[in-house]
This record gives sequence, structure tokens and C-alpha cells, in this order.
Amino acid sequence: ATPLPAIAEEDAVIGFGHVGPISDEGWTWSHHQGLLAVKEAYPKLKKILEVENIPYSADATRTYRQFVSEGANLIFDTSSNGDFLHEVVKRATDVAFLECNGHITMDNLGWYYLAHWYPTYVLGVAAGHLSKTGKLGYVASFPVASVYASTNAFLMGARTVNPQATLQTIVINSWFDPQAATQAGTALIDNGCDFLFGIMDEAGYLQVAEKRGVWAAMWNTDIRRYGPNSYVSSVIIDFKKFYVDQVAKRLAGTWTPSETLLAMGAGVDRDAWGEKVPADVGKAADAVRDKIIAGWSPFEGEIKDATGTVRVAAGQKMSELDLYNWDWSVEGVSGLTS
Amino acid sequence: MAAFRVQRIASASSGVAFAARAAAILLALAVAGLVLAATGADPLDLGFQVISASFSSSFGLEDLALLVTPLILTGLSVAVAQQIGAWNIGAEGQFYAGAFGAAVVGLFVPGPPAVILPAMFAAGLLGGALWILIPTLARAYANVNELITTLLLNFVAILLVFYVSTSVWRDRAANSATPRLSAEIPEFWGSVHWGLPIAVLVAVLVGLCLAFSRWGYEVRLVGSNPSAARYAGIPVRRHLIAVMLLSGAIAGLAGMLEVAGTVHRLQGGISNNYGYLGIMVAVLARSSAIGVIFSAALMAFILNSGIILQTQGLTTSAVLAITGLILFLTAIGDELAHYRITRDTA
Amino acid sequence: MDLLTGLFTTAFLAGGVLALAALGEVLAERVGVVNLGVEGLMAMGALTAIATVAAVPSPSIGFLAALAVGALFGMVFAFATVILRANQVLCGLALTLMGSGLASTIGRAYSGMPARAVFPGVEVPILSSLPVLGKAFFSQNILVYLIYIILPVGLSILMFRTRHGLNLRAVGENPAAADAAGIPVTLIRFAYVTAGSALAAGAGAYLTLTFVPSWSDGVVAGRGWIAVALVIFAGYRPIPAVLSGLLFGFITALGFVGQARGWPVAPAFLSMLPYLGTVAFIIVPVLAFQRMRRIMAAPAALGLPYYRDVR
Amino acid sequence: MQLKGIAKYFPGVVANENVHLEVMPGEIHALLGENGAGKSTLMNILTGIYQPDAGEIIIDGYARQFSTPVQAIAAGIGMVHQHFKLVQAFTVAENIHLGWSDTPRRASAPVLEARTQALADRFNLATRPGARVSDLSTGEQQRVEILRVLARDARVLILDEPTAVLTPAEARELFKALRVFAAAGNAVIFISHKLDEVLEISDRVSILRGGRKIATENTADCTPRLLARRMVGRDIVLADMRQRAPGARPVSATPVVRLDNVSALGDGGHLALSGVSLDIRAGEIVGIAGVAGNGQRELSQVLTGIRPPSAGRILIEGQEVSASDPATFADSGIGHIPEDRLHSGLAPALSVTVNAVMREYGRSPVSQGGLYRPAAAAALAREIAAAAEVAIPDFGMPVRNLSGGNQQRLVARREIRIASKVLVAAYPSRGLDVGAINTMLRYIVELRDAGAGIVLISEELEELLNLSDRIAVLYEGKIMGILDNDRTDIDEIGLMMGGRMRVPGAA
Ligand SMILES: Nc1ncnc2c1ncn2[C@@H]1O[C@H](COP(=O)(O)OP(=O)(O)OP(=O)(O)O)[C@@H](O)[C@H]1O
Ligand SMILES: Nc1ncnc2c1ncn2[C@@H]1O[C@H](COP(=O)(O)OP(=O)(O)OP(=O)(O)O)[C@@H](O)[C@H]1O
Ligand SMILES: [Mg+2]
Ligand SMILES: [Mg+2]
Repeated sequence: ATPLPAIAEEDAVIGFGHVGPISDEGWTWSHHQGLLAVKEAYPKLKKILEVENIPYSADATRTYRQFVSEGANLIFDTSSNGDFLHEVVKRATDVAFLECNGHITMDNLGWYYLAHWYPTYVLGVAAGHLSKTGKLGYVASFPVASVYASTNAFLMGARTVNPQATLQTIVINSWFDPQAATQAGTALIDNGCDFLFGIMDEAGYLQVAEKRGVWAAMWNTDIRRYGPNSYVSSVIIDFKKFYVDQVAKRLAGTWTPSETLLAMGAGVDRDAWGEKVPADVGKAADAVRDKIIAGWSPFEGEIKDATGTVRVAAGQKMSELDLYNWDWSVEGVSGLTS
Repeated sequence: MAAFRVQRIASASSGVAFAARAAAILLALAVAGLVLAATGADPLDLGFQVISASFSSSFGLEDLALLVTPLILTGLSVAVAQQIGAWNIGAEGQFYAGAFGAAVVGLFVPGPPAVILPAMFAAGLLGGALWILIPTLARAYANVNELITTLLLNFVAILLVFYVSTSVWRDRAANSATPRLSAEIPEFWGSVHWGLPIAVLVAVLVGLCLAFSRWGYEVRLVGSNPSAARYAGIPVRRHLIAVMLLSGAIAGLAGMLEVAGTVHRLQGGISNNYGYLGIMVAVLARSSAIGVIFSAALMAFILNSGIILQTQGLTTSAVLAITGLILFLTAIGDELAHYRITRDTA
Repeated sequence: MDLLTGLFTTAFLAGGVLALAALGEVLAERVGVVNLGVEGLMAMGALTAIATVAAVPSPSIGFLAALAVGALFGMVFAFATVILRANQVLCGLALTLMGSGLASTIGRAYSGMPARAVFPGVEVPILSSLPVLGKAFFSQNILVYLIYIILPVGLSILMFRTRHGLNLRAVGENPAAADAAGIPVTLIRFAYVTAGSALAAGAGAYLTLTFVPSWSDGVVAGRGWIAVALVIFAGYRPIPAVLSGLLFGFITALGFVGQARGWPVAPAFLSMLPYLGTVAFIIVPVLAFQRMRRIMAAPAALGLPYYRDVR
Repeated sequence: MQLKGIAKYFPGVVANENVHLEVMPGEIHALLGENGAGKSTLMNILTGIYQPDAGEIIIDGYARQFSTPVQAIAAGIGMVHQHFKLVQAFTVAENIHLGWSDTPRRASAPVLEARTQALADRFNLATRPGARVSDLSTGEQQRVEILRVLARDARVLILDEPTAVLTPAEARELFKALRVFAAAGNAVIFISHKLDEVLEISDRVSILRGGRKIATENTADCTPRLLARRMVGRDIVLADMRQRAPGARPVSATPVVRLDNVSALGDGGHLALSGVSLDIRAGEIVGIAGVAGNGQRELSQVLTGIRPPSAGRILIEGQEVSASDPATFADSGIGHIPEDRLHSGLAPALSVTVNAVMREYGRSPVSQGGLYRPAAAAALAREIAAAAEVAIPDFGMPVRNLSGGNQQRLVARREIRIASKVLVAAYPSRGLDVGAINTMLRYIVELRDAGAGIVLISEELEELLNLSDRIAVLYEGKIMGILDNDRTDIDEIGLMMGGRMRVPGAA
């Protein structure tokens, strides 16, 4: 596809559409940091549009149409709205779109996401060391691909230390429900789990872990103040550089649709280890991290699924796209499908 | 001696009612405008943006048309149940059930659109009606308050749709949605599909039926006083069941139109609270089927303005609060419209 | 902690939110006013509590502040519905929008801040050493005792054993009769709607001061609606209202335990359990016992504005 | 107590204008007027329920303003309302104790019931303290209302048509109580349409017409005829109703409706009718005597298909009707003036038109095919209202805005139109003014002469004797006997109403 023409910074309008509130201290907050970075890099931009809490419904189409009406040149959909976005993409061919966690590209649509399974694997290694019972607990939103990748990577990391480790998930059917996350965390601990993990946009289960004296790892940002004693680390996400780069390309007239998975150390990483995490555990996990950054992939056969069937033969390597679209649980993970 | 008397009249004249509603909305906007001005925004400019974005671009009008379609039907669903004295708080769940039914056909039944679409239509009606079946029977045979049962089943329907769309029927190439349905309602203007005229037609038909049919008369009587209806020889229970099922079917139809006309995939979040918004639409329309068309249009305009305001930098939560304020003052205005002040010399 | 104790602990904790909000709604509905603003009131209460303890680190002051803000919003709602007699359903839904919207707008300043003070657990002597219930109930914080014992018992004595209770119930059943008997209908409606709103906001404060001790946008997550539903389920009575909150909390907790233990049921279906369970619990007894219909009946004037001049 | 220049206007109606009224201590003051004359409105103003649009209320020489009933109650004014102000879901005891400062603060059910029993004994008004009001007959409910006001030691007692639903014996008891009450220096305002009662009990009479007071007289100077004329503005002739018009259809040999050993359950699930057998022949009036609450309601409901019998058979013209379906009964030509018109015969919130056509909406001209024609309905409603002699400013207004008497006339006229075979009339004259009663009874007689069978349920023995061909006496759900009007008298019926079986061989 031919790149869209260049635009002067003073004339450019950039749009950001979020799934949650920027005050969530999690996913949306992180994207908002990206927006701030864009603002800092290009202070003369004509306008930056930002809408929060866009529901995954026809309202998303309405919002993005409105962006287009406002003259947006580049639009970031920070939480895959699928067809709702594509509808607009097709009808606004002079506007560039980027869909976070998207799956398809068009002449004016690209997608991006994080290779979060790597830092998650690293956290798993730490969990393998820290968990005494070998029972890990996971608070999940829905059984979607990112959750499969996250649970699988986490347990695979842990099993490198403790091959007997298992992971129990509880699906709470919401990305955001502190009450349910709290209850799920409690139920997991009551069932013997002594390390909690999950993809949640808030600190619900961390607070439970703190109260009950078990370990917990988080997602998105550093929220150790909710549970300083329990906090192990987080999958930390950072879109600043990616966003600034994309805006630069769009302004320069070199933007073309791309498929991007931000790699470990370049957009996604583990957070600094928690205060109570023994230094040697941190070190052991960081050794794995270094290996991954150097190019090693832990996602290599033989990998069996939860029913015991071999899904990745020995020696075979899962591609990044396989990992991105993971939709089965590895052996030892229970609760996602039944 | 001149004295002023304040009297309440049972039915406010439509002119006064309209004026009161307009005044309430203006007042709410004035309050919101003052608050915004205090925070440094320019309310007049925002107002201008809303008007021009809503009405001067085809995108804006298409958005309104697409938004008003489900609102007419969910509003109608609630209004119809009200006619027989039932509160259907479950239009949300029936919407999902209707979408679910239509999706089953659209995903798994092969055939040309000319066959599939009517089948989806029927499945949508059926899904909605089935979803209200238990509350209906419980109300009709055991007098169990339908408000609670319909409400609780909403959560069940939403969970069910989330479940199938994120697991068993999930499309690998999409996030938490099923594959595209095999048939789509044709569009006649931009992305506006035939669901809009269908929704309007259904509302008009139901309105005519209620006003000009024997059945409508009976329903009104049952809704107003079941004992008197029984006395008049009307099968109270049968009517209650029929009307509640109809109410569910209409909400199900809303779900079908949304999934087959606008969204094209079954997925969670598809309704976006249309069922709950329908309660407001029905109340604003004072449960009149024809009135629902207008109050749905008003509601769509308010909601769409909210989206426009958000792109103008207002937060969702502020927009939510303003919407609440508008509705609150509208409710007050509607009541005050019933009062008449007369001056007499005694 | 063993499984049963854990189950009951979360049931008590989670049920408390619903129970307190439902108690508030019982007050409003008993005098004939449907308040659908519970969700918004809870949001305001949750925020007020967090904001207050951020300034003054005392959970009691936070809780009281939430009650006060709830009462204030309640008065606005009561002014519209009881004095001006505007449509209760519409005003209630509007109140939910206003409350939730306002709470998130103001709440931006407080998100990501753990509550600076929370209610500590209080061990009741002797009782706290009971098996299961000792840990699950008699070691909880003071709000839990307030919600499960003091309020329901107090309110049901007030409603069903006192002169004032007789009068307030009459207002919900037949305001014209109450009025003619010399009961100040408007005053009582106003007062109880206000008090009920305060309790709803208190339920929000309970959330942020004990259950999930932090503010986040959307923390109420629809529980206000469940509370409204449970009031009907409880036949508009305080003690059953609290018990139904507990039951709901229990079934929810059971669903999570089911997942934690790997029951072979899809998680979505376990999540449906509380809703389906409640539907079943409301239909079955009424089918089985004719008598339940009368007991469960709503106050006859529920939702109807009272006009003295209009007959 | 004095009322000066009171006025009250409702949308489109002048309910009261420039009304002056004086009531002295120790006096029983009767208030008379046609239906809709504004009596209830005036009293509602006096008790603080309505605010007057003009005028003032003077008590003991001081001008008072009652903006709420509380103030009126505090000033010693108590009222028994025409439309009962009772909480249906409460027990009798709870209703008695509502809003009463004498109620103990800690009011548990046993305490309240014991207190109620004591009050009932003191005022000699039998009630069931623990029963729910919704399970009571209209008459019993009325007693609760009266007891409530008497219990409150009011100084001015207002009774809005209290005797309309009492038995003669009960009325006598009430009068006794009222006299004692007045003798103690209190005042009574007594609204009634029964002129003889008014003459018997009151010291003075005031008459309202069209919202204005037209006279106050000493009762001693009045005759029924005079009062009736002043009220209505013309002479009322009370004819002998049993006289059949020339050409009237004779009484048929076979019954049109036959109850064969019918039993039925009441709302509370108890046996309310047991083994009732009754034939209704065309062209005759069967009176049903009995104290309210002895199965009358259930009997009228069984006769009209609203309540299914628990045993026995119902035959319409020899055909057994299996299902209890009110529509079948109505279609067979059975009309019904129900006891509780506002709650079961009308939809109070719906328009006059909708209510007026309730029996004929399914037929031409109102409906054709499945089509409902509002214009035709309005025309029919006008016709019914005209026949019922009710002036209605706006047919679109809720029917509850009509005065009690006018609602009644409308229902009666509506039912008579469809009652080609049988009319079941429960207390048809209750609440009507003399003129209207006369008209109503004339309707009924005309209907009889046209060949319909009439079931007339009434507590007014005079009325029953004046109209009925046969009189059945109900006691505790059983028929104690069916008497031929020519061979019985008030005393015999009175005894049977008390539960005595007919003395064998006496007839
Ligand atoms: N007086 C009433 N108040 C409230 N609800 C009522 C009343 N009468 C009937 N209903 C409602 O209607 C339901 C059925 O009533 P009913 O058995 O009288 O109907 P029906 O006319 O016999 O109908 P069908 O013959 O079609 O079964 C009741 O369970 C109740 O929900
Ligand atoms: N709340 C109201 N709204 C409108 N009109 C009313 C209202 N109350 C009474 N009216 C009208 O005022 C007039 C007087 O009514 P009122 O009830 O005082 O008559 P009444 O003398 O008591 O008659 P009855 O003997 O039939 O009881 C009637 O025409 C009635 O329709
Ligand atoms: Mg039936
Ligand atoms: Mg009257």
C-alpha cells in the first residue's frame, strides 16, 4: 500500500480511544502515558482526541466516526474493537488506524500488541521459587487468547523450578470488578494457593494476598503500595515509544500498516522485584529474562495441553502468532475450559 | 380579591407537556453549561459542535438512526408490558436472548439470505419471548413479582452470550466474538439498515393495536384493574401471558436487528444497556407505543451528544452526570406540566 | 483457613454490601417509594468514604460522611419524588446516572490510592472461638455486626413492633388512609427515603472501607441493582433482606469455590448460579406455599405518588 | 363550629361555593344533598384533607386553618369517610391504631388486638380484631371506620353515609351511641340519603344543592317529602314497586338460573357458601336478606361466574355451565352490579368512556371484527351517561373523579343494558340519594317487567319487602329459608338473619 501523505504537525489530529477510564492505574492509564509522550514529543499538534470507557458495542463505531469527523489523521484503538472499528476504517481511507490486540490489517489499518508471555514466563519462574504449595492461583477475566497465553506462560515458567506446580484459574467474567476479584482471590487462597496472578485492571486480589500473607504478581503498572509485603512484580507495559514512532511516521508520510508485537525490554517487561522477594529469587528469574532478551524462546516442544495431548512436538517452536492466538491450556492449568 | 389557585389536572395538555420538557432540558443544559464554563470550557461552542456533528454530517445522522433503532424496540418492550401493569426490567436480557437466537440461525443454518433473514427474525422474537417465559408464568400462576425475575435473568443472558462468544463459538481471528453471521440486513442509506423502518413499523402497529383493537382495550383494562377486567369477562391470565411474551419478543427483535444489521457477530456487550435505557424511553413516553418513537429519538440524541462531547474532551463520567441531570429535571418538568395556575376574582 | 470458613467469610463480607443497600431500599419501599438510585448512591458513598479517610484517617468518620452524602442525595431525590411527585422510576435512574457520573468525575483524584484507614476486625469474646462461624463472622469488623445484627433487628422491631412502624407501613400501603388518620405522609416518606439513601451510600462506604479497600471507577459494578431485586425477594422485610444478601453472597462465593476446586462446569455457568439461584428461591416457595404470596406482597402504594387533592 | 363562605373548585367542577354552616355543641346536624352536591368535599375541607379555595373555618370562635388532617384531628374533628380510608393489608386492630397518639409506643399484634376488642365492646360494634381488612365485607369495614373515629374521642364527629352499609339493628346501635356522644356536648355531622334516619336522629338539617347550601332547618319542622323536594328540586313519588305494569311479562314457570346445592370458598379459603339451592325465574325479584358478610359477596360472584363453585351445579336455562367464566355469564344476559363498585366494577384510573363500555366493548357498534372504535365507544358512553342522568364534563377524565353516587348510577345503567335474563344487584341503592334510589328501583322494576329475573341483595328490609316477590335469607353461607313476600314480615326475616331457622309450618 502507498503510504498516506505527510502532514504538518500543526495540522495533525491524533485520536486515542480507550476501553476503560484513564484513572484505572492499569491498562488505560498506560496508554494515556503514551498519549502524554506523544504530546511532549509533538507539542504543536493541532489536537489530540481522547475518549475513555468506550463500550465494545456499536457505540465504538460512533466514537471512531466522531474522531474522523473531527479530522483525525491517526487513530489508536487501544483495546481491540474489531468490526466496530473496521467499519470506520473502511469508510475513512485517508485516516490511519492502529488497533491494539487487533488481528487484521488493511491499507489504513495496522495492529499492535505486547509479547507479554515473556515477562509472564519470568514471573512464573519467580513464582516457582516462592510458592511453597506449588499451587498457583489466577484471576482471569474471560477465556480469551491473552488469558490463555498468560496462564500458560506463567505455569511453564513456574514448572522450570517446580515441575509439580499447578495453576488454578477463576474466571470472573469481567475485566474490571474489584468485588469479584477480591472474592476470587479469597477462594483461591482458601483452596491452598499461595501465589496469585491474573490480568486485572485493578488491585483487588493484591489486597487480598496482602491480608492473607501470600504472594501476588500483577499486570500493567507498579501498584505495590496496595500490598507492599505481597507484591512480587508486574507485567509492566509501556507504549510511549511505539506511539511516538507511529505519530512520527504518520507526520512524515511514511506510515504503512504494520503488525507489531512489542518485545520484552521494548514495551513490555517485568517490574522491579518486590521488597520482600529474596534477592536470589529475583536473580534466578532475571537470568531467564536475560536469556529471552538475547533471543531464546521458552515456548518450545514438547508441550502438552490440559488433556495430556501433545500439542507442540519436541523441538518445534511456537511462533509469535501462535502465542498471540493461543487458545488452549497447557498441562497443569485448570479452570479456563471444562 | 384576586387569588391564585393551583390545580392539578389529570392529563396535561400536550403543548404544556412539551414546553415543560423543553424547559427542563434547557435548564439542565444551562446548569451543565455553567459548570463547564467554570472549568474553563466554552459551553456555547460545545453546543454548536453537538448540533453540527449530529445533524450536518451524514455520519452524525447515520449514528442517530442506528442508535434509535434498538431504543425504539426496547422502549416499546417496556411500554407494552406497562400497559398490562407489568414491569419488564429484563429487556436487556431478552435483547441478548434475541441476538443469541438470531446468531444461532446466522451461524449454523445454511441457506440464502432471503430464507435466513426471516428465520433469524423469527429466532430473535422467539429468543426474547423464551427469555421472559419463566418470569411470565411465575407472575401469571404464582403472582411472583416480575421485576426481580426479569432483572436477574439479564445477568444470566449476558453471561451466556459472553460464554459462547469467548469460548465455544469464538472466532479465532477476532477478540471475544463469534464469526460473522451468514446473513445481514441490507443497508439502505450509509450504514443504516432496514431495522430502523422495521422498528418504527412495529411501534406503530403495536400502538394502533392498543388503541384500536378489542384486544388493546382488554389489555388496558387488565393493566388498570385486573379485578374489574375479570369481572368484565376478560381472561386476565391469558392476556397477561400474551402481553409479557410480546414484550419479550419485541426486546428480542431489538437484539436480532442489532446483531444482524449493525454488529454482524454475536459478542458480549452488544446491547450496551439498551434494555435499561428502554425503561427510560418508556417512562418518558408515558408508556405510549407511538410516543416511544419520539422519546427514543430524544434519548438517542442525548446519548449521541454524549459521545460527541467526549471527543470534545468531556469525560464519560461528566457526560453521564449531565445525562442524569437532564432526565431528573425532565421527570420534574413532566410532573409540573400537570399543574395549572388560574386567577379568579371572588 | 479451611474451605468452609473461607466460604462463609467471603459470603458475609460480600453479602454485607448487598444487605446494607437492600436495607436502605426496604426503608424507601416500605413507605411506598421505589428508589432506583441505589447504584449511584453506592458509588457516591464509596467515593466519599475514601476521600474522607484520605483527609481524616478514621474509618468511622469516613462511614458517617458517606451516610451524610447519601442523605443529601436522598433529600434531592425525595424532594423530586415525594414533594414534587415526579416519576420515581425516572428520577431513580437519573440519580444512578448522576451519582455514578459524579463519583467517577471526582474520583479521578483518588484512584490508585489504597484506603488510608479501614475498619479493623473485632473479635467477639468466646463466640470468636466457635468453629467456622467464629472466624467467619465473630472476628469481622464492626460494620459486619451493624449490618447483620444491629440494623436488621432494630429495623424490624421498629417496623413491626412499634406505633411508629405501624404508621410508616401504612404510608406505604395506603397514603390516603394514613393521611386521614393524621399520619404526616410527606414527612415520613421524605424521612425514610432520605434514611434509606444514607444506608445505600453506607453500603458503598462498606465496599471501600472494608471489602475492597480502595477507590476505583466502577467499583460498585452493578451490585446496586441486585440489592433492589433482593428487596422484593425478601418481601420488603429487614431481616430477610439481610439474609438474602447473605444468601446471594454465599452462592457467589460458592461459584468461586467451585472454580477454585475445579468443578467440571464452565465458569460462566458458575457465575450464573447466584442469579438463577435467586430466581429459583423466589419462585419455588411461592409455588409451594400459597401463604407466601401475601407475605411477599409489595406495599400496595409502592411507586405511586400521593396527591391529597386527587382521588 | 362554623364554616364561612367555603368554596372548592375542581377542574371543570364547582364542588362547593359560598357554603356557610354552623354546628352547635350537643347537636346532631344532618347534611343532605343529591349525589355530587358536594357534601363529601365540604367535609374533606373541614378535616384538612382538601384546602378550600375560599372561606374560613371557625372553631370555638377562632378561625382555624387545617392544612393537614393532623391539625383537624387535634382540633377534635374526626370523620368516617364514604370511601373507606382503611389499609387493606392490615388487620382491624392495626387500622384502628393507625396514627393514633393513644397507641402504645410498643405496639405488638396481641396488644393491639386486645385493645381493639376492648374498644369494640365499649362502643358495642362487633369486629374481628385479628382479621385482615381485605377479608372483611364492606359492612364490616364500615364498622372498623366508625370504631376508629369513636375511639379517638372526637368532639366533632363527621359520618359520611355511615348507615348505607349497616343493618337496621346496627344502625340503631349507632344512633344510640351518637346520641350519647352528642349529649356529652359534642357535635355530630351526619350525611345520609335516608330521610327517615335523618328525621329520626338529627336536630337540624342543612341541604346542599350544586355545591351551594340552600337551607338549614330544624328537623322538627321537616317531613321526608319536604326534604326530598328541597334536595332534588321536585317532588319524589315513592310508588309501590311490586305493582306490575300492564303488559308486564309474567313470572316464568322454569328458572332462568338455577343454583343446585352450590358451595364456594371465600378469599380466605374458608367455606363461604354451603349447599345453596336457589331458582331465579324470569320476571321475578328474589331478595337476598342477611347481615353483610354472610356469603352475599360470594353468592353474587358465583351467580355471575366470577367465583367458581367448589361444589354443586349452576344451570342457565337448564344448561349446566361448567367453567366459571364471567364472559359466558355476561353473554348469556346476566348483568351484575357488584358490591364493591370502585374496586371490581370499575377501573378507577381509566376514563369514563372506557368504564362505561366495559360490558359492550366486544360488540357492535363499539367493536367490529377485532377493531375497537373509540368514537363509537364515546357515543355509547354518552348514551349510558344520559340514561343514568349523570352529567359528565369530560368523558376522558378518570372515572374516580365522579362522585360516589354517580359512579354507581353509571354502573347500574351499564349492567341493566346487558341484563336481558338476570340482573344480580348487590346493594344497588347504597349511597344513592332519594331521587336516584327511586330512579334505580324503577329501572329494576322495569327490567323485571321486561321479563328478566332479578337477584336483589340488600340489607334494607324495607326495600326488600317493597320490591321482592320472594326473599331468601342468608346466614353463615346457608339459606335459612326462602320466604314468600306476601306471607312474611320484618320480624320473621330479622330472626332468620340472626340464624334462626324458619319455624316449620309458619308459612
Ligand atoms: N385482582 C387482581 N390483582 C392483581 N392481579 C390479579 C388480579 N386478578 C388476577 N390477577 C393476575 O392474573 C392472574 C390470573 O388471574 P385469573 O385466574 O383470575 O385469570 P383468568 O381470568 O381466569 O384467566 P384465564 O382464564 O386465561 O386463566 C393472577 O395470578 C394474577 O397474576
Ligand atoms: N378530586 C376531585 N377531582 C375532580 N372532581 C372532583 C373531585 N372530588 C370531587 N369532585 C367533583 O365534585 C363534585 C362533588 O363531589 P362530592 O364527592 O363532594 O359529592 P357528594 O355530595 O359527596 O356526592 P355523593 O352523595 O354521591 O357522595 C362532584 O361533581 C365530583 O365529581
Ligand atoms: Mg382462570
Ligand atoms: Mg359523598
